[in-house]
Amino acid sequence: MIEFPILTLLVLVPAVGALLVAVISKRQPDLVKVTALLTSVLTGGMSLWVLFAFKSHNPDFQFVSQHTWIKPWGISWHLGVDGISLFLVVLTGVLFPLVIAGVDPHHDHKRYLSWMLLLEAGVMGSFISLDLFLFFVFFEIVLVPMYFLIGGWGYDNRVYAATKFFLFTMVGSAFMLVGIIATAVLAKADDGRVTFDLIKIAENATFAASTGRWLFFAFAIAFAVKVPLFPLHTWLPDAHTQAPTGGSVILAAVLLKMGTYGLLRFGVYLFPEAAVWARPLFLTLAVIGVLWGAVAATMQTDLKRLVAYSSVAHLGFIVLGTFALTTTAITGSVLQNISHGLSTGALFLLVGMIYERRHTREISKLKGLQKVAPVFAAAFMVVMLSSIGLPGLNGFVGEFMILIGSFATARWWVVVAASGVILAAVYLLWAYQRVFHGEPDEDNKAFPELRWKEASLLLPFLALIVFTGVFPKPMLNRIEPSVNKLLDHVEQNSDWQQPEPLEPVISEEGEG
Amino acid sequence: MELFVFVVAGAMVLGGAVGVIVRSHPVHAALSLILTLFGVAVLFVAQEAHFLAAVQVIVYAGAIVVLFLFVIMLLGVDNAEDLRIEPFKVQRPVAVVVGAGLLAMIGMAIIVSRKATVPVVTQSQAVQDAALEPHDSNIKALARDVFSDHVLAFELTSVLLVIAVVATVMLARKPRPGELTPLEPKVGAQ
Amino acid sequence: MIAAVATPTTTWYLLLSAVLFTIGVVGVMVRRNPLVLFMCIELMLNAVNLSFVALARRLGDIGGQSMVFFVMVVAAAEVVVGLGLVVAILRRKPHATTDDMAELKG
Amino acid sequence: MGAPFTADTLQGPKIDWFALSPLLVLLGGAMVLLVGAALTPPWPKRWYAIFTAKVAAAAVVLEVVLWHRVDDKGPTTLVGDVLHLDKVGLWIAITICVGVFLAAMVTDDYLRREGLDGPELYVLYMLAAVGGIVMAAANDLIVLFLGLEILSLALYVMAASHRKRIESQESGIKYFVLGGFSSAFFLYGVALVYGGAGSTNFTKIVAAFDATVELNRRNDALVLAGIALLLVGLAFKVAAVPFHFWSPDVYEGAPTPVTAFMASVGKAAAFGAMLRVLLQALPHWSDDYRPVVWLLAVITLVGGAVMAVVQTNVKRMLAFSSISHAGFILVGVEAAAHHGGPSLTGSGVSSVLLYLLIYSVLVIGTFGVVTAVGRTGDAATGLAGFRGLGKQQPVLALGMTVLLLAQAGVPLTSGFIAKFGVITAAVDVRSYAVAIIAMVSAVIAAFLYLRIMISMWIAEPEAGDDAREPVRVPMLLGIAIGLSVTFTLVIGLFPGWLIDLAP
Amino acid sequence: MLDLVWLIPALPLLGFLFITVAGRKLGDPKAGYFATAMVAASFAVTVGVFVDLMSKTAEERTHVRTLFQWIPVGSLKIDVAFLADPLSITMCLFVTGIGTLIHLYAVGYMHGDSRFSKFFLYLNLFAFSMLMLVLGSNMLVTFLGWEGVGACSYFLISFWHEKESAATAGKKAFITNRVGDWGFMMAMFFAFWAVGSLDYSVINGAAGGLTKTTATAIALFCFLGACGKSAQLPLYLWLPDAMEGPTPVSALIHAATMVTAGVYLMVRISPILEVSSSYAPTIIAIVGAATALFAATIAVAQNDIKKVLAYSTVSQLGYMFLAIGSGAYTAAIFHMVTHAFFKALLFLGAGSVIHGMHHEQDMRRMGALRTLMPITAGTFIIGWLAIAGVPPFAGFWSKDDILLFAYDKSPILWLVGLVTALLTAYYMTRQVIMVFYGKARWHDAHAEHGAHGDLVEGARSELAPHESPWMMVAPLVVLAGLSIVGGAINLPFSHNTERLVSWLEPVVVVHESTTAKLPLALVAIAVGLIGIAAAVLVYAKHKARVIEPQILADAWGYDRSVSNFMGGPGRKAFDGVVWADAHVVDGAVNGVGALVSATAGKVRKLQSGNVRNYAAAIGSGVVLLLVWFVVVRGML
Repeated sequence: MIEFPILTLLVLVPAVGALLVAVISKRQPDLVKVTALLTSVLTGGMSLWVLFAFKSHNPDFQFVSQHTWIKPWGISWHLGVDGISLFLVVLTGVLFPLVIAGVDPHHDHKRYLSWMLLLEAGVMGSFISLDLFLFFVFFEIVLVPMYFLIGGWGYDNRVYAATKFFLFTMVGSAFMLVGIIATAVLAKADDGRVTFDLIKIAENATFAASTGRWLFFAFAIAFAVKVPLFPLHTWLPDAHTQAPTGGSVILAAVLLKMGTYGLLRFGVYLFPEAAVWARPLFLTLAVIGVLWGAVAATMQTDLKRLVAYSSVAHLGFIVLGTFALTTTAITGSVLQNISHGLSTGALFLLVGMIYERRHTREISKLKGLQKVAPVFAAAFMVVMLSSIGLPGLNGFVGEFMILIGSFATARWWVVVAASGVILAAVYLLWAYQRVFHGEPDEDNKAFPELRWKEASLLLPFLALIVFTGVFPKPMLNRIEPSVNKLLDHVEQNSDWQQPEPLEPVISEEGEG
Repeated sequence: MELFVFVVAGAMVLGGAVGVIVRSHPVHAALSLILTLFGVAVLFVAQEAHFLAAVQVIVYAGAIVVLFLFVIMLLGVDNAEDLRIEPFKVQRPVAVVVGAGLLAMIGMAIIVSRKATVPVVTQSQAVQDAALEPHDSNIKALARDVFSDHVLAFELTSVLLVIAVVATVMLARKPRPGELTPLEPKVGAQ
Repeated sequence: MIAAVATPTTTWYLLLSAVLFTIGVVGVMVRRNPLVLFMCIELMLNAVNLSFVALARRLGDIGGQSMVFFVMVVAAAEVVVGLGLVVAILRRKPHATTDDMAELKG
Repeated sequence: MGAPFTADTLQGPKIDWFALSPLLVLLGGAMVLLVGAALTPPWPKRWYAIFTAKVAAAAVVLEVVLWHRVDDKGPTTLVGDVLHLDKVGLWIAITICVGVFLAAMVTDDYLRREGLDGPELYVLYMLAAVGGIVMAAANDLIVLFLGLEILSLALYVMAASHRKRIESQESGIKYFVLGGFSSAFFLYGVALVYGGAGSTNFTKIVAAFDATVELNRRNDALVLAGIALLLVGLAFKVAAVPFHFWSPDVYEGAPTPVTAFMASVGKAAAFGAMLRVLLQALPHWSDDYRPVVWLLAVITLVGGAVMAVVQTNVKRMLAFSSISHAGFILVGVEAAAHHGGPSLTGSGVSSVLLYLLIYSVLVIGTFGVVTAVGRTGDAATGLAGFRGLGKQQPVLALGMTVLLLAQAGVPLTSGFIAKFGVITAAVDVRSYAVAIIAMVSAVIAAFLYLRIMISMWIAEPEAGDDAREPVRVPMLLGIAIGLSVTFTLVIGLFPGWLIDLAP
Repeated sequence: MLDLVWLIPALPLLGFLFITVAGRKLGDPKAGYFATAMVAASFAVTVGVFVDLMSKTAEERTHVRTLFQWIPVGSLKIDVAFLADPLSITMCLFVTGIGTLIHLYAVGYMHGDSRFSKFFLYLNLFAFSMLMLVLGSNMLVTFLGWEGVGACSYFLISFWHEKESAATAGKKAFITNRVGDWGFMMAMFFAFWAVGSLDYSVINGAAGGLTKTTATAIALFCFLGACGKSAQLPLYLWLPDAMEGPTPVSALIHAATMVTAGVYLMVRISPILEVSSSYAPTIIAIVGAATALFAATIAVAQNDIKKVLAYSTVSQLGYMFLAIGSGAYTAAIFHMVTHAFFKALLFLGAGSVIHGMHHEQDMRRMGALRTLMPITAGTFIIGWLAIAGVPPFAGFWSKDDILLFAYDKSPILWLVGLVTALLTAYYMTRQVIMVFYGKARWHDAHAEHGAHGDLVEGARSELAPHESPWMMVAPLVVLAGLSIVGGAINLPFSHNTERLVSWLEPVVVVHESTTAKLPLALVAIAVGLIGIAAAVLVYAKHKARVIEPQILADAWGYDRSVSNFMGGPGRKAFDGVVWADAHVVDGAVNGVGALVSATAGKVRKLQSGNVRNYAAAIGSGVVLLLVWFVVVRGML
């Protein structure tokens, strides 16, 4: 049966859009914008369609489409979505139109938009590809548009930042490429001919413990850089600070998730034994990241840099949850991917708006904005609280699930990581106080209030932030089955056993 | 007798060779080259390569060296090169080491393998008959070999010569007036 | 004395050619005049020729000699080209040594 | 009147003329062009280039026909067992002819722009191509040597062919001296191997060593030394560290189209020869030379990449990058050496061939852009010359970007496929270390491509930029670049068929 | 009616949402009345629920109403569910009740403020969060409310954020609370890990099955959380600063409701506390007692009318924890209720005074106000008697109850409690005298202090101190009434009179005190009177020298030293991390780059451009290759 190749279109539509935008003449800027917007909206619509057509409580890959691509190397165009990737796809689909519509690059719109759309295609692809080669292609291709976005539309030190971003990530991918090839070649032994198919390899291939560990690390390095995991995180602040607002939003919201997603999909799924074996290392790095990022964020003088470091901290939580290897924790991580995307994305938007108004991101130069722009301040406050992890907002749900889920299998790490919650309050509230509280000085008196365009851009974010915080159940219903499947796979292929969920013991005599 | 020839010719060869690299004046170097070439020709004869010996004398000693001398005169680059000074301090030590190493290695190889079993070589029929003939067997055999087994190589040499022709046409063509701005001679590193 | 020594074997010739070759190599490294450089290369080629002939004799194979024949042509062609190059460049930079031809570097 | 002189008839080898047709076509073309141009008044604009391109195209067609013949009848050897007619040879022949085809188009306007008249350069292209094809198809060391000399001599002359640029002549003479030097080593190697094996013919050499039951080292010291010297000659031609020193200087000095030709045709032929010599003539010795190739590969990869970092002249950068690429191909050769010969099969060989074809097209395109940017005088090849290209010539800049990304090995470009193939081959034979090193050095190399892209797209314009002569993209050059970009992308997207073809 | 329990928090939430949308339109004072109405409505519902519960037998007085699944994943099944049982409803009653009064009061107090509607928006949000906290049937919903009230107190403390001090105070409150929250989270993790659920019913039910260590861990971590919320040592720091907020806020959040959340939580998990190792309650009792005494001493030397009350609040909360530590959970609740009455009363009175004094908070500039604001004065005095522990006012009974159990626990704790009581009586009397008696010292006040304190535009016109409008006075009167009769809910004469105890019995562990009550009670009364007398002597009759040592005014220098540490070593450490990030971690990255280009720089020197050097290089290469082939492979 031939079903509608929705996933293929998710990749192709933006790609084609990018081409279109590239070929349309410079003299019709409006046409350019419209085309870009339409394609991204179309993609977003399709991603939403995927969301609604997605069967919940179903652990398997859905909308799978598979065609041979490079026959001699056993490479196929193999796409599919499951609970783990579903919401990342949706997030990508929804985010891009917003950014494209809402954030103005100020110059060379044509090139900017075409890079943006190419970026979207790449990101989409890496979230839905189920073929190692294919995944690598997308994972790597994403670098190019991002590089040009940072380099072309960024701020003063953009060249350094862009180059650092490109090379740093590429080093990681270098290892991963060798890892991918080695995996396929070694898996050949078990399954007649060479294949790069993720599922085939994961299900059929068995690696010697040592081999598996090497391969796992080849993959893990690439993802650790992307996440970024301490101590490989230093490209992030530079990239974020120098990137244009749109770039930062995308970078924080979806690009980093390619790392956490990859760890789950290609690290844990392919090499369960190695993943279990490497737990302590990754847990430790994750926790260090949480604290390190938070502390570093506290002392930043550049608002954007502060947010960037907060990302390091948040993603530390996600990695912690991933390697806790319990249903609750991993589900939390997957959820937190989205939450962080929303809240940090929104934060970058707001910071961008501040920059638009004041042409500075220096905290010391801003003061008392709440008095002159209360609505703006309120929006910032909500997003900030979600980032702090206030219950009732999205940030809390994932974080809490990660922590409580990890407590059984990684207690001491959790004990330390939880203190990151305190620090989160420290750096954000302090920054908020310095920027929004107090009497506005001369420069800030004229700070314009939130405009309708900006408000309409932020509204979806705020809505999702609250919704996810109050009623995450529908998401969990779609995520959890896939996570369980993954964990079963892990337990079958390694000596890992996640602690049995305790049955509440009701002792007769209430008091001891 | 053969020993005598070898020693004498060898002396000529080496003497000439050394001359080439120590005589500061290019003309002298060219002349010492001739010496070497003659020595080699003699050794060819000693090795029963009469035809090659002849070619060696005619082509090499005759044509090539003359060409050298001609160019030297043409360009007037017959100024002596001061060999006492060497701008690159390391250059000569390295040269010596490399030379020594090279000689040692190859010499070692040669000596080690002197008792090596000589592989049996099967000549093509034509060449074999030629080798049996009483006189100028060498030339005949050589001719047959060149024109049978190595005919392609022989043809390729022609391509080589065409290139040489084109090269001279391209490089040595006289520049149109004003096409080239002559640069003042730069003094070398010293 | 000399009579005591046996007739020179191929090995002798090979060694001789090795020495000749080495001299050529050293020459290329130490001489600065481009023309002399070419001469040194000629030395090397001759050394090879010598080996070819010697080996041909040891093997009782005429092929070695035809090699030499080809090498000679190559040598000739090389010299022509080389001298062409020298003429071309020395027209621009009279009395230039190889050390003066070091604009391109780094 | 004495006895009548009777020349005894000579039994030459039987010659399969059709199998030689590509060579003959190229030779014929060269002759026609040389003589014709000499005898007739100067041909109209572009005719020399188009003629050369047509000849190359014809050669390609013939090679394709031969390819099918090999498909049917299987590989054979020609002219008394001195030339191969097999897919490896044909593949490289095709690569070379494609190189000539593109290079000719790149050259056309350049010559007019620089006021360098005459068809000689094209003649040399074709003759050099003959040499290259022979190298890659040779089954006899001396034939291979002659091919090598033909190619080299032609290249020396081409390098020096820009009469107005002293750098051009300097590079020519440098190339000549070092080339002669190293080919003398190669020749000595031939002699020693001949001494040890009793022949220069690959088939006979292999037979000789098959005969010797166990390889007695003491016997074969000559051969070993010979192999060492052969390797020197080959390593020099492919510009492997530490035999690479000539290439940056020559690449920079030579006229840009010639540089393109060198980087494509030169490399292809040299690696073809390397495969022949190492795998087909000396399979018994793979254990001896494989470590050397491994080491060469590593230091070439790293050296090329690292040294490129500090360069400021784009031609020089690309020279170092092409050194690094040579390192990649050596990785493939090393992998191929694991499979051993004398039959040229296995993922190693095919990965090398794939890389050669892809890289040739890629590099000609890249240097094509440099040719355009070099502007009159061929001097503006510094990074500064590229500043603001994205604004003045967005299409050209975009094409350059694609080519550079391909050289960096970014997916969806042919460059990635090439690297992927080589790495796969390496991993196939379990040499992970070299694979990792290769990829990491690729990252280092990526830095220099980024630098070029930065100056094209990102760098702020400086005073006097507008005063510069604008960058022109004449038709043929444009077509050549366009073709190479298209090829790059098409192969990047649908490499399957090409990989299937690679023997 | 019970199933409508969700309405209790829902109504304030509704108010919050509505004001968010339409607050500006409603404006001053409609928005205020609307908010008040919402809370009043939820009070009504609460009463309904209360009646409903009363009508049931003791066993059935626990009812859970589940709204929807919140975080259902794996074994973690967390619902948004409300637990209506005597304990929570008791809390709700006074939260909503007093809440209503204070809302009403605020309508008057905040009249004319530029952000009037926003204030009530926050106030309603607070009410909602507080009720979530109280009604939550599992720890996480409680935590939701817990964090919610924290956030609201942050908003409200820094309501006048233009004032640096206000902004800082708000931040301080939030962050200090976060430290406590860490403890709360740990408690949840332990509970879930041990019991597999966060429902109070399950946890408390499973208490018997827990190991001592687990139980202790849960209990103490909860206590850490409580310390944050309820301002106990060492985390009390934020509460005095919180007085930067408008006075109604201080009354509602920082006296009556939020700060008692910790106490509530401890009582909630009292079964766990019961089974934990004996040192856990002891620790709690000691911390409580210590805090009580510590704060009381400080209150003695404060001159800011609100600061005195703030420290007194800390001290009273200490009392409650002393009670919990001594196992007197009902007593704790009892005192919590009465304290809510009279402390709210006192704060509102203080607010009324401040309002009347045009935002003068320094008691040294007051005095003799009883004539000018009689109602305020009268109610305030009632409140004073209540807190001073003078029978039959509410405070006396609850305090007495606590001291009784403290004595059971250990006479030393009892003694500490007693001393605290003495001091309490002393400093409260001091306050009453300074504010309402003596000679008027406020004429000179306005000149330099006009703009001091809460900036309320409307109240700038009049100059002389004046009585406050009805909507401010009315709550005073009501609360005064409650402060008088509040004790009635739990009179120690017989079991029938201990209504609160028997009411809470089903959900709270109840211990019987063995000690004779009367003598202790008499001692307590005596002590209270002595305190009052002493103060009168010092401040009214000026018979004795005033003892207000700087060290006390400076709160034993604790706050200062903490902030010095944060500003000093703490900040240095943070800077250290940043430095390391830039120079070590990133330094390594850039270092690699630098290394590469440095090497390149060196290597490129070899690329000298000289043919002969190149030849030498090739030659060396040749030799090396030969060595490998001829020697290594050939000979060895």
